[in-house]
Amino acid sequence: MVSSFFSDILLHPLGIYVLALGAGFLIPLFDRAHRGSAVLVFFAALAGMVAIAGLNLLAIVNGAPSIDIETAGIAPPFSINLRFGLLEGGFVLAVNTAALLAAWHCLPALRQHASALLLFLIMVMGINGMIMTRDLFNLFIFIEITSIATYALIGMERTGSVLAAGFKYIIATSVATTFFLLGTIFIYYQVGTLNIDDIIVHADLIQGPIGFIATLFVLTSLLIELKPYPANGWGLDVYETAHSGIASLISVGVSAGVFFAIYKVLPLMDSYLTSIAFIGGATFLVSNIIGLKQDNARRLLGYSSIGQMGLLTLALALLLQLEASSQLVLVVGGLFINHMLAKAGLFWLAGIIDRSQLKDWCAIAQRPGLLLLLGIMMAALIGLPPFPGFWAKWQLVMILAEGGQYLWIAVVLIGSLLEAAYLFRWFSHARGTDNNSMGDSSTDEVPPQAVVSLAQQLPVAIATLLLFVIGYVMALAMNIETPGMFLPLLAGFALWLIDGIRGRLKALAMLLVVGAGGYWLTNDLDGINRLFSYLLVGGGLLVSIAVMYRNDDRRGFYPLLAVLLLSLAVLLRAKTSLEFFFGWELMTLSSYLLVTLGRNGVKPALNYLLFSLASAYFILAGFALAYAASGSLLLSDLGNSGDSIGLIFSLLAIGFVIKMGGFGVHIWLPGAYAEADDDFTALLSAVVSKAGIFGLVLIAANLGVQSDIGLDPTYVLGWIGILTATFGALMAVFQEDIKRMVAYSSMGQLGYIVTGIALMSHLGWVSALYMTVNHFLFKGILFLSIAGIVLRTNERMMYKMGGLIKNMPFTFVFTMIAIIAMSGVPPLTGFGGKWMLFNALMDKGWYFIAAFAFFSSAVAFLYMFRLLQTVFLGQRKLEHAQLREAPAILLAPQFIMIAAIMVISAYPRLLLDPLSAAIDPWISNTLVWEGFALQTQYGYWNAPMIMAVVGGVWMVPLIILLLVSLTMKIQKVEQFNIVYAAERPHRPEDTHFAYNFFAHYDRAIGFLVRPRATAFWNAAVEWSHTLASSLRVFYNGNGQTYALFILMYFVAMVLFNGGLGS
Amino acid sequence: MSILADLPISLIVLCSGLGLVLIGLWGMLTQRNMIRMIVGFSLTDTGVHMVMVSIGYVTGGTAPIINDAVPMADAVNRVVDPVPSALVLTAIVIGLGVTAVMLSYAVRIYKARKTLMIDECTESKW
Amino acid sequence: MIKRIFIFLILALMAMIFFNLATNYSENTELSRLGHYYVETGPEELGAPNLVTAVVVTYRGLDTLGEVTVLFISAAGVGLLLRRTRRKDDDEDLEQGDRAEETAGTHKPASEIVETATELLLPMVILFGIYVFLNGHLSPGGGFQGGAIIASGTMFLLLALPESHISRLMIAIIESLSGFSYVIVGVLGVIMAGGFLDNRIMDLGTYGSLFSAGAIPLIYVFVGLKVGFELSAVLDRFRKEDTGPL
Amino acid sequence: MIAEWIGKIGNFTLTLLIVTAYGLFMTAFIERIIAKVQGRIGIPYWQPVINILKNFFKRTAVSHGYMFYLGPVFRIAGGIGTLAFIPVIYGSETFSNFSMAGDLFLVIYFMFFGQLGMALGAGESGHPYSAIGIARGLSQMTAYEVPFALAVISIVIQYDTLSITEIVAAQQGGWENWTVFTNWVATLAAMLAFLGMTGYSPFDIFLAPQEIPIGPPTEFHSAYLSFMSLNRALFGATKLVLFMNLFFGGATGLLELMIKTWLIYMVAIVIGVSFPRFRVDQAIRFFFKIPTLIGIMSIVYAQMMLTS
Repeated sequence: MVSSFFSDILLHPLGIYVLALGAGFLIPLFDRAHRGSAVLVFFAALAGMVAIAGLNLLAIVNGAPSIDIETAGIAPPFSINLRFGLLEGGFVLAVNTAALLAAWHCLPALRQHASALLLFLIMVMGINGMIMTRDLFNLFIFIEITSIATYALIGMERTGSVLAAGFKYIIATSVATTFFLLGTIFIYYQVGTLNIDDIIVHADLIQGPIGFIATLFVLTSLLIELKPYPANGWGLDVYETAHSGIASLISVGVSAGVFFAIYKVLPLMDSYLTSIAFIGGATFLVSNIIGLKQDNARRLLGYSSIGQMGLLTLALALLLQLEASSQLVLVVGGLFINHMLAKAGLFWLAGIIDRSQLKDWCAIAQRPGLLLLLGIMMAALIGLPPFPGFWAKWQLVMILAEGGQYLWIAVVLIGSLLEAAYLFRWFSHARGTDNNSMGDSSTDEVPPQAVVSLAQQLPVAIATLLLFVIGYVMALAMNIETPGMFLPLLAGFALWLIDGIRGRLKALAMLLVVGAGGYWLTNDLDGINRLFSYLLVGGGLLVSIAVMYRNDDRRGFYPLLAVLLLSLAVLLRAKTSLEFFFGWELMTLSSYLLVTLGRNGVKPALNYLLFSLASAYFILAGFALAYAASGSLLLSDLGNSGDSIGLIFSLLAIGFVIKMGGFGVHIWLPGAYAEADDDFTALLSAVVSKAGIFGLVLIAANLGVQSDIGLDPTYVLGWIGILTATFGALMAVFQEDIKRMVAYSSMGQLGYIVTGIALMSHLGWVSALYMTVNHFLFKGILFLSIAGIVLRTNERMMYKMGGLIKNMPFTFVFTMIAIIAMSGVPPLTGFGGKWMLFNALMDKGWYFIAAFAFFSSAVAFLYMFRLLQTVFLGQRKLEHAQLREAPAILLAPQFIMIAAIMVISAYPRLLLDPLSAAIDPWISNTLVWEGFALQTQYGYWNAPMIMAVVGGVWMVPLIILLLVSLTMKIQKVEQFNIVYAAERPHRPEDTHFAYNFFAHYDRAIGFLVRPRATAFWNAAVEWSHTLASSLRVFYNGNGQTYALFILMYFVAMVLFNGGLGS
Repeated sequence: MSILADLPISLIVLCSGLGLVLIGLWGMLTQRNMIRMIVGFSLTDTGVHMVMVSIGYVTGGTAPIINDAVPMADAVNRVVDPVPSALVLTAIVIGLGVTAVMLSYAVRIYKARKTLMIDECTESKW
Repeated sequence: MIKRIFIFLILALMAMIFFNLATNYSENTELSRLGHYYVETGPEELGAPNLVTAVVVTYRGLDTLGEVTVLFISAAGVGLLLRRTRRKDDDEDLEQGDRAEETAGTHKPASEIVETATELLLPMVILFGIYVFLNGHLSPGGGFQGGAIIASGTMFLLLALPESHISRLMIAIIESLSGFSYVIVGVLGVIMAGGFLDNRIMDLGTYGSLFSAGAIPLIYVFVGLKVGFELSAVLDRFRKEDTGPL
Repeated sequence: MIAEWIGKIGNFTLTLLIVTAYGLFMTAFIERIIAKVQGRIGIPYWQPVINILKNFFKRTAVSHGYMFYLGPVFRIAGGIGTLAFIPVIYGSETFSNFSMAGDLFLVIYFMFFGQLGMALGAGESGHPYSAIGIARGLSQMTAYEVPFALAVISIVIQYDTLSITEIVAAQQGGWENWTVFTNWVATLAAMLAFLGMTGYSPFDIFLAPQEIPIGPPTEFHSAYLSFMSLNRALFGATKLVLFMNLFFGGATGLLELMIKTWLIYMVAIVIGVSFPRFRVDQAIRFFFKIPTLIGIMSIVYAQMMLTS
């Protein structure tokens, strides 16, 4: 008896109701006896509801049939029945878990009043009922139970604004449910039953105008409950004002219930799927646009919530339309659980931090734990790996592509990008706009920091944990190679655990972890991937040695760096486009966070992230099209994409080019490079940018060459590359900030590589890869040198330096060699790249591109000279007289790279042979060697001989001069001893010609580089804000207007779907 | 009047119900006073209840109570549909619950801001 | 003004939709499938002559449990909203408002006729309420109706004797216990009969007698009590806007 | 192997001496022409040699640092190296230098070598005028590079090779085969670029030879200056040889070499004495207009008319 009581009642899904109602009814009594006991009963009931849902779901997952709960001992349709199947179970478990956490979160408020406790409990039960019931009218009851409990809980804090918002909410939802009731009764009128399954069976009875209107009423009122644009102002007000715990439950719980209700009645709505998708899509897009202009954190979450529900609706409708309901669990379930945990977590965070304006969120700038939680939630929300949203979005886009729904793909991706924009703008505020990690100005006031206890963070932390766990489970379901793909995260986590120890020790640990992990991930690669693994992982490690030059705390830096470097390894290891994209996004996220760690890195990092995400979405779209065309996720199958190959190539190429800072979409680059930590800039430029090149090579290899179709996009790509090179160089010329200058230079140099790849010829690719290696070497050296300079001078403006050759001779020599290697002046490595590129261009007949290449490499001399002149040469500032050479740990990697430059300069064959071999699988070798001389159709290049001749002609005058010097009296003179009209300059500033160095050049052709791209993107931002303003005029705060919109929705739905006729 | 008399009784109830719904909606949308809006809601709600009742009507039927007046054997042809009646009962109670909560909101709003005008409660917007 | 026109326009469109509903409506000439089943088998199956009650309590028992819950939570919600501000840290305006209300003076006493009538009628009203819910399975009426009648008695009382004291404790205990008992009866249905809220846990008894139709009268007693006291509590809270503990 | 190298070095040294001497002669020659135009007598022909020797053997020197010291070395290495990669006389093993190491592209890029090193040396002197001069020179260089590059591309299209020797070979067999006649558009563009390259008026503001202490060599003196003067002569002659090879059929003998280069040089000199000086931004804009347009036309011309 007792055991059957447990198994039949309590552990049965029915037990959820029994527990909730029993406890709910008794809580007032317990409360009278003892407040604590009521709280205990409350939690016991909630926990029980979680446990019941969990155990039953587990059983179903393990193969048990779904549970049908019949009431009254009479079979449906004559009685009400409930169902607990896989989807129901998932939703119920998720909702109850979230509710349990939310209850913990708002316990301080709830425990004030026993009625709040019972209302909360019954609200959760109501949501459970909405999910499980199979009866249309019973659904109405559960909706109302949930609604009334919600109304009461909203008003729990009785301030004026909450009450006003709550009243609007009541008016709106009660109008909607009224129509639901009308629809229900008319459906009953036609079908004669209320059981949903039974109605579906007899759906043919629903006909004529009555059937049409009744169905639309039911559907529209449910949709209204999901707060579609523009009939959703009431929801936003509540999200903004209600207690965060309640708002979170409305956002994730109530919405989940309504959403599931829609899912249940959808079989009746086949002909309206397009409308539903449209409503969902419009809501998703518009709320994310409006979110851009929102400054209130809670209201922002409201927009995000509404947007996410729109996305869910869109996904549901489209999946059913495309008859992909087998993917519902993965896509809709994944999106839902992701939204639920992340959004609830954000609401809770907003509650415990309690700052309404976004700009006040700098109150957690010094709270790394909270920042981490905030960042994770946001990353999850916009669908970054490894969270469930990532997998779900991927799968959704794939299915949409298969179904040819390109417009919807665009909507999903654009909406996600917008959402990322405002969420991470928020994160930027929280991160604090200005963090002096160098510790140079301690006078900056730290805003008062939020005080948050661990207990308050607990629900958020659990939600985070669940996000990871579910993400991992979904990864398993998607057949991702585990644990390999998750290694970056594991490594990051491990390093995060030891983040408390001393700086250099952490750095060492990081290097070891990355070394071991990188080896493990990449040691079985071959071909071009292996080559890139040397560059990305090996090179990354080499440059990373330099991070040890700082011994300060650098919270979060090392774990993130490990994630970044290992995610590059993951990228190389990827066999499928999904794995590639996984690694790509992981790289994006970790590098974004690393940039925010820089001195003023937060704002540029946001730009960086947004452009990176845009790039990622182009890539995603490209992969999706490829999947649709070839039916395979394997990267090696990219080429089997038939007719759409040109489009796929274009999309992917756009994605990679954005990531490399291509012409017009480069504006993120200088800021991110300049403001990132100095050693990390070296990694960004020398290593991370190569990921884009790898991607480009990958698609060029798999798409461009394997297929016989001529690819016009490559010609465009060639031009993009060379224009990037030209304008990168031109813009670098006019920079005063040393890091910005070299950043633009980096952009320009990558442009050549893009052009090289675009050539689609063996020589072009060899030149591109050769330049890639070279770029790694010289940019690594340059940025590490700069790190040393900035470390010593604490200055980034070049005109404030000068004469540092005396203090930092090694740095100067390294920089000079790097610059010669970059410039393309023989005999160093740069020449080989340019020579091969030029030959390949001539071979291909791209003459004007070749002319541009000439011009841009000439322009490059300007900034290269300026770098050396204004920093190292000229007059030294008086305050710099005592500076020391850069730390040895910074110089060591530079020295290794210098050595590599020298070796490759003399014997390029050492590098070219493996490069050529790696390309062989796609394009057969066209390199002709005569001894050490490389022959092409046009010319020849004998590197060792050039090296010898140049060495000779350089050594001879040197020796002569040295000999002459022996006979001369060489007088070493002081700094100011110059021919200066027989005067001695007073200050170095007077005679150090550095500021606005190329003013005349600016006068001549400066008009070419006026920041048009920046202006364009600013205008785009401006425009989107204007759009947001005009889209949100509907939210005038008046409850009656909101109610009017709801009525309009009904009318519009009827008119849109067929009008009043028939 | 003869036209009305010819109409089925349930249709008249139905139309009145729908009319009531519209009147109630008009009240909710145009009356700025919250109490009046609540009255509007009640009207709408009642209108829906009338519609529900009318749907359950079967021509010539009587109350579905099977006793001496309505013998069991013939019941099927003589009673109205019990289901809408049951539903409307539930719906009434729910409407009552909602109205009660709405009214207590109105009371609280008046206390907090000394006004009942809905268009003066617009501080949350955009 | 423009807004009004707009509202009018929308409502006109809505009216056209409704018109469409009405013109296409034709009165039922026979019972719906569901209704047919209930009328045909209901009396035998559940033993309740009043088929509406049979539907309400058993066939759609879950609805009714929900309905009771709705009433319960709206009472709780009203209590939560109208609770007296006790803590100093609540909104300043709120507190002043409350005080103003308290000092607004006492209610005008009701006339003697009302007072006397109340004293005379109140017991009868309550008795009638009890009659209605006890006979819910036999005749028109039931738990809700009976509860509402009892509550109207309370209304009487409050109108006539505004200062009269209604025991919160009693309300709470009866409310809670009757609700809990309802759930227990429902659960017993699973254990002893066909399913949750099955009324056949008790003997169906003689068709048409008071103690018949299984657990329906029992359930209606709980529902009646619960509804009556809950509605009374709601009324009471609107009177004083103060609940103290629930 | 070693003998072969010694032979090559020997041959190259010979070429180097001849070209240097010729360059010095030309330097004096232009000074004299300018003087004649301005109504002066001018310097004797050996004056440049005397200047170099005088400076070379000065007893004292001032150094501003190691890069200052290395600057002239880079500079002259750039001059010598450029010559080393150009075959001077067609068909002569003796005068082919090290042109087997690289092609036209190598030469063009190696021309920067000396400029860069020089610029660095001048920079370390700490004199603002040096830096200004270099900034101007580099800017102007980017401008005349454009028509020059376009012209070079045009002739590469025309001859389908980057090898200077083969370009010269293709122009053999009569004056009508010279590039200047077969591809006059490219030659025109290149000659306009040549004006900027030589650094004579009107494109001489970065050197500003008339003003006293302006330009990159401001702080250089003694042996440093002699290296630089030597290079100026050598480098100027080297560029003439390059242009002769590319556009004027090359030379099969020393005499032909001298006549042709002399004539090419005269173009620069005649224009130089006839026009006043451009400001540097004017000069840059000038090169980006007509010469660039001609350069573009030369490519179109080569593509349409000169390829089958």
